[in-house]
Amino acid sequence: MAYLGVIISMLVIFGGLAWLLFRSIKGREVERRVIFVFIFVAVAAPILFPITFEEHASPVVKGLFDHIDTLPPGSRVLISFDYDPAMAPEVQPMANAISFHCLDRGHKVVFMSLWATGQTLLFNTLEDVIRPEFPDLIDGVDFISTGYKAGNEGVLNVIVSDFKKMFPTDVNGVPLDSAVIFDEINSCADFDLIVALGGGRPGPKEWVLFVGDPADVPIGVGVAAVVAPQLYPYYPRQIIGMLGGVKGAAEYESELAHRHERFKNMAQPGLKMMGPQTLAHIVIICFIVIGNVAFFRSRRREGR
Amino acid sequence: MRRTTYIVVAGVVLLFGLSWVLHAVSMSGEADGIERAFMITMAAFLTLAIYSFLYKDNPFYKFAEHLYVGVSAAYWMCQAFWSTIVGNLFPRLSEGLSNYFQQPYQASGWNITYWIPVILGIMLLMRLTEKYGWMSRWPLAMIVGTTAGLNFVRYLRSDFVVQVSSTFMPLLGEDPHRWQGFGAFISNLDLSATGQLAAIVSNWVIFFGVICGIIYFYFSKEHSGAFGRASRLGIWILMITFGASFGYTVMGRISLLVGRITFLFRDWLEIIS
Amino acid sequence: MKHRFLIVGLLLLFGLSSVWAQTEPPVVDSMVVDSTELFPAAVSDVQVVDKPNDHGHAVIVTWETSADDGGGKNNVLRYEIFYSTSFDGPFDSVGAVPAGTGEFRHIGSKEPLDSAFVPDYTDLFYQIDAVTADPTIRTTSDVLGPVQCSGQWFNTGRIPVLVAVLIFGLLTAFFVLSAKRGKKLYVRPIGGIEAVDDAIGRATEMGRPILYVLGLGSAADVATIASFTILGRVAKRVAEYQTELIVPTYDPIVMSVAQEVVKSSYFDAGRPEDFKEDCVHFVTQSQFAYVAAVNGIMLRELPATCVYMGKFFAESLLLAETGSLAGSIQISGTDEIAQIPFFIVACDYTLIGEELYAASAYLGREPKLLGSLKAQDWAKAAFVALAIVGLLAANFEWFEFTTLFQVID
Amino acid sequence: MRRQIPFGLVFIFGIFMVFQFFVPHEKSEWVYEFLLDWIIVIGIFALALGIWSLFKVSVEKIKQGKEGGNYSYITLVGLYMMVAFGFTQQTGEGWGLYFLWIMLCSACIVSLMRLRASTDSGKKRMWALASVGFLVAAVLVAIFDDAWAFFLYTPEGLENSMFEIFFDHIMMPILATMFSLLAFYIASAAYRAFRARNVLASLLLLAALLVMSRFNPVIPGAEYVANASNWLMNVPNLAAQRAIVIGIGLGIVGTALKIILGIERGYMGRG
Repeated sequence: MAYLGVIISMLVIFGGLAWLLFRSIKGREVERRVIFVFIFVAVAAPILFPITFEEHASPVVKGLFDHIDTLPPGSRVLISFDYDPAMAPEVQPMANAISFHCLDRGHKVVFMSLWATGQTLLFNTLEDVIRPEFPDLIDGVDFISTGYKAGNEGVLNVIVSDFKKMFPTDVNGVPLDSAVIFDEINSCADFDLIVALGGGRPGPKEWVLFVGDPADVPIGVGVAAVVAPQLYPYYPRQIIGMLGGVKGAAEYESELAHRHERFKNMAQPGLKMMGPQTLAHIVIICFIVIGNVAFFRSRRREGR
Repeated sequence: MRRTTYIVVAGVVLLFGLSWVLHAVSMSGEADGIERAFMITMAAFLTLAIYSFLYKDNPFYKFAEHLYVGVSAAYWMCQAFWSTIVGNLFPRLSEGLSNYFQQPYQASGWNITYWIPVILGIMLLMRLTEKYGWMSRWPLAMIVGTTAGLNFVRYLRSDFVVQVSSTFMPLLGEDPHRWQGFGAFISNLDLSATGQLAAIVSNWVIFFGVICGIIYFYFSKEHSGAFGRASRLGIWILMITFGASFGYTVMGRISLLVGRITFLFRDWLEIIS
Repeated sequence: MKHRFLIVGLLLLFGLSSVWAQTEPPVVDSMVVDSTELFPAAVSDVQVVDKPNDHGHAVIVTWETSADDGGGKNNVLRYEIFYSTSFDGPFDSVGAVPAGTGEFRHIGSKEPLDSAFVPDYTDLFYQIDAVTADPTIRTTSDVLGPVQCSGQWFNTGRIPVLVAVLIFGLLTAFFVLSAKRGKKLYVRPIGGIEAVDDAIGRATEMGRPILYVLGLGSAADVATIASFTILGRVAKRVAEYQTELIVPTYDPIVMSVAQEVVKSSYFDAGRPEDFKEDCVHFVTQSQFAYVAAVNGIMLRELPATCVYMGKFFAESLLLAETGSLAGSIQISGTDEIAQIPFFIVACDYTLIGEELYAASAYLGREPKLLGSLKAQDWAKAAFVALAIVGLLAANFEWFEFTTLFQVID
Repeated sequence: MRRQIPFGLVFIFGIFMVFQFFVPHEKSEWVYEFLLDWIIVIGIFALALGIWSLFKVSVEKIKQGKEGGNYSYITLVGLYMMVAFGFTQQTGEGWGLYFLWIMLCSACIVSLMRLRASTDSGKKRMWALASVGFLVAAVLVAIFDDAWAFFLYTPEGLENSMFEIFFDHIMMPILATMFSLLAFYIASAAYRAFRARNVLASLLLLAALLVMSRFNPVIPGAEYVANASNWLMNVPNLAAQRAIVIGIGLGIVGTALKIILGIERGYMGRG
């Protein structure tokens, strides 16, 4: 059923575009409302019938993926959720995929947040990924959530040398001293990898400057698309890998689905969101081409 | 014409009612399900009313537009009243007034000066009279003067003095991407931020791009000869970046549409989960 | 005599004890010894000064990093800074900086009730801890101080701006005066400016109104003020041609100013009786509600010409596309960089950034208004010259020049 | 004289702000903060002007009998209802006669509008009577209904569930939908305008195509396209932005200086 929908909508979109191209070769312009219909279909069809495209992880994304994949099981990873609901559509898919990947590889994961709004989103990831996918893992042994702590960069300055000073207990009020996972973790320097998700301030940039550089811990980041160009200069010296926007999330998910059988059957929101994006971009590009064809036709006719 | 209008309106009203009833039935187990069903239907109706503008102007769009204008004007009015007048002004004007509005009085010897903006504000309202209309220019002069002074120094600093110093850059790259001879240069043609090409060529492009762009904005000299060519290059660079930022923005706009269509399909029609 | 014995005795004891200490291994918990060895060297050469060029309530603390930071035992991870209002304490922590840093700016609050309040004209004392990975292992420096902080009456860090203000002011004054004396100032043709007059003529021919949108700026935004001048010009033409003008506004103050401007333009054109105040009206102070209303006006009134001048945000493309649907000639100008691409794509003429201000000066039709344009051009020429010199300076590492332009806060 | 005083004020306030920039002392900062506070307060008063203009224009539309003039009722009733929600709040379990009261007040507003719009005196009298009648009824309902109350002194109204519902289910959907119209318009604008008419248009077109094709799953070398578009956004974009920023900055500085010195007077009208 879903396949039928995909085929029909693809036929409608590309058949229609071909017909419009044919018309424009004859020198006819496309009406504005026709363009609107095409955009609507291109966005709505992938939402109704999940149309996904093959994504190939670019080296920037692969850098982070391979690092997580090659760390020996039992390595300690810190994931920080420094974003708000406005950024969540882009960043949450990354958070879920990276959390899944780390836990699936058997790493010990500590979740935290520097943004008050991040704690709810962090809770969502725990509910969506860990509860259903890893019911055997034990809170405090295999993973732990320390929740949100106010203080922005100040928090980073402290946890770089003493984690428990800033986070004496986990999010449920259990002292970190009694958590097995924290037996060998005193400061950020004890982590094998830190993943900073976000895009505002404090965010990935602060993690690099205040923690990554002084404590010499590898840092991977996941950011909203608008911030990505600003973080490029840090790669690959100060950032081992970066996921930029929905596209970065989708690339990570496709890489994960390639290498980890289990992930294939899970929700892949990043890839799903790329469907409308890719189709709509293709449709707009096609319309630009059609417009130019019509333009050159009419100019030739006038030239005669 | 009139008859078709009536038929369409009746059809939409019928569909609205149908959607309300169906939603109410599906939410019958929950508290205030009927109200929520109405609200979801209303939101969907307004969404579609706005989209109908893409076809052409029509009564539904007009309805949504006029409603939105009225409601939003009132919304800002209420917010402004409660946050600025009650929250900020009254606690400074007088103790009695702030007690009346149950706001903590912010005592200070200079609170008397807060009567000045009140008087200026009333002077602004004098516009409504023919005779004292001239008074409204005083508060205006105060606002314009203050912000002109503010903008004068601030922009001179951030958009001129600071920009001068940030245009100073080494054209042969910085460590670790310093010029290492021609062979090394052509062996690393990576456009990502790490390559030597990117580091060195980028500095050249930025430097000459800025200079040519500024020449384009030069008004008191004819753009001819070498000067004209530089100005031409300047506007080319401007156009390239305008094209690039247009292309870059498409993604964000599509995301917005995805959000609305998801609302229609999931919350209203309930055909996806 | 007695003393000599005492001294010799003490020396002997000291010598013996050191021998004993060398031969006998210590019979104490090895952990403690480890940690004594782990204690990093304290920081040295600490200086505390009032932070210059500020409103007071702030102190700068500088120090030489510990010998064990980046060398020696290399175990310092951060420095923690403490302060107190008395020499004997108690000392409160005011912040920490990562290892390798030799400066901390203690910027306090100026509100006496705030917990971070730092008083002016009061003796303050500071201490710095070099902290290792184990926060219990730390070395405290001597108490530093006293230092007093206070506000200054001149910000020396902003001298480059002051120089720029003076030079720019003098240049403007000079060119305005010479324009007043009748000197002709050349201004290169700007695409959109000529279009304005043609577009008004077109509207008259078609018998359709002109829509003028002032954007979302407030009356204090300079872009809006530039737009008022252009509006004045447009309104005068409109009055002469007896066309209709519609000015929906977003901000009530902008509305009342625009009414005033349009009114005086009608006076200037000698047709005060044609002026209708409601042609300039308020819509709402909500971005998209305003757009919805203006879009509605466009499709209902079908203006022959739409002019968008001022500050615009995401609504730029919504307005311009609807305008082109209504078949209007569109002229736009904004200083909001992010929106320029959309106007360029959707409008017939676009004033890019500074061209808006140039157009405003040009359309004001007063030669002295063009004076500042000339000053702006001189500033641009100066920018190019400085950039070239600065480029050479940066390449030949002549840093005295590059630091000249640093505005310090 | 009347004409000169405002320009004097502009000069004084403008020069003060310029000086203030160079004086970091607490005293100068304090005056600066006061001035900014004042501007906000004056702006609030101006809102009354705006609402009055909105009312006047709405009534004018009805008066002229223009097509679609009747929609003005929706604007003003919507405005009134939202304001009413902002100052009232439920006190008991149910809403009582609240909605009747809202209806009565809306009817009163509509009659007032008709009163202003109608021209002949018989109709005027009729609408005047009607509006007084609705007003009295509304006042009676307000007095005798205990289920809800006015909150003119504390912002309970902002938590009125009707206020929130109007915000969440009327304002927000329309706002988000208006915003999302951009997805359609960006496509139609691209189709219409991205044509290789001349060099400038071609450059615009090519840059946009390059950046957009980073989403292309078909063309090989997607990574190079992504890098190139990042480079475009980082490098030429930076150069162009800086050139524009300097131009705009100088434009603002020049215009601000003209305003302070009283050379630019267009914004003040005349008379």
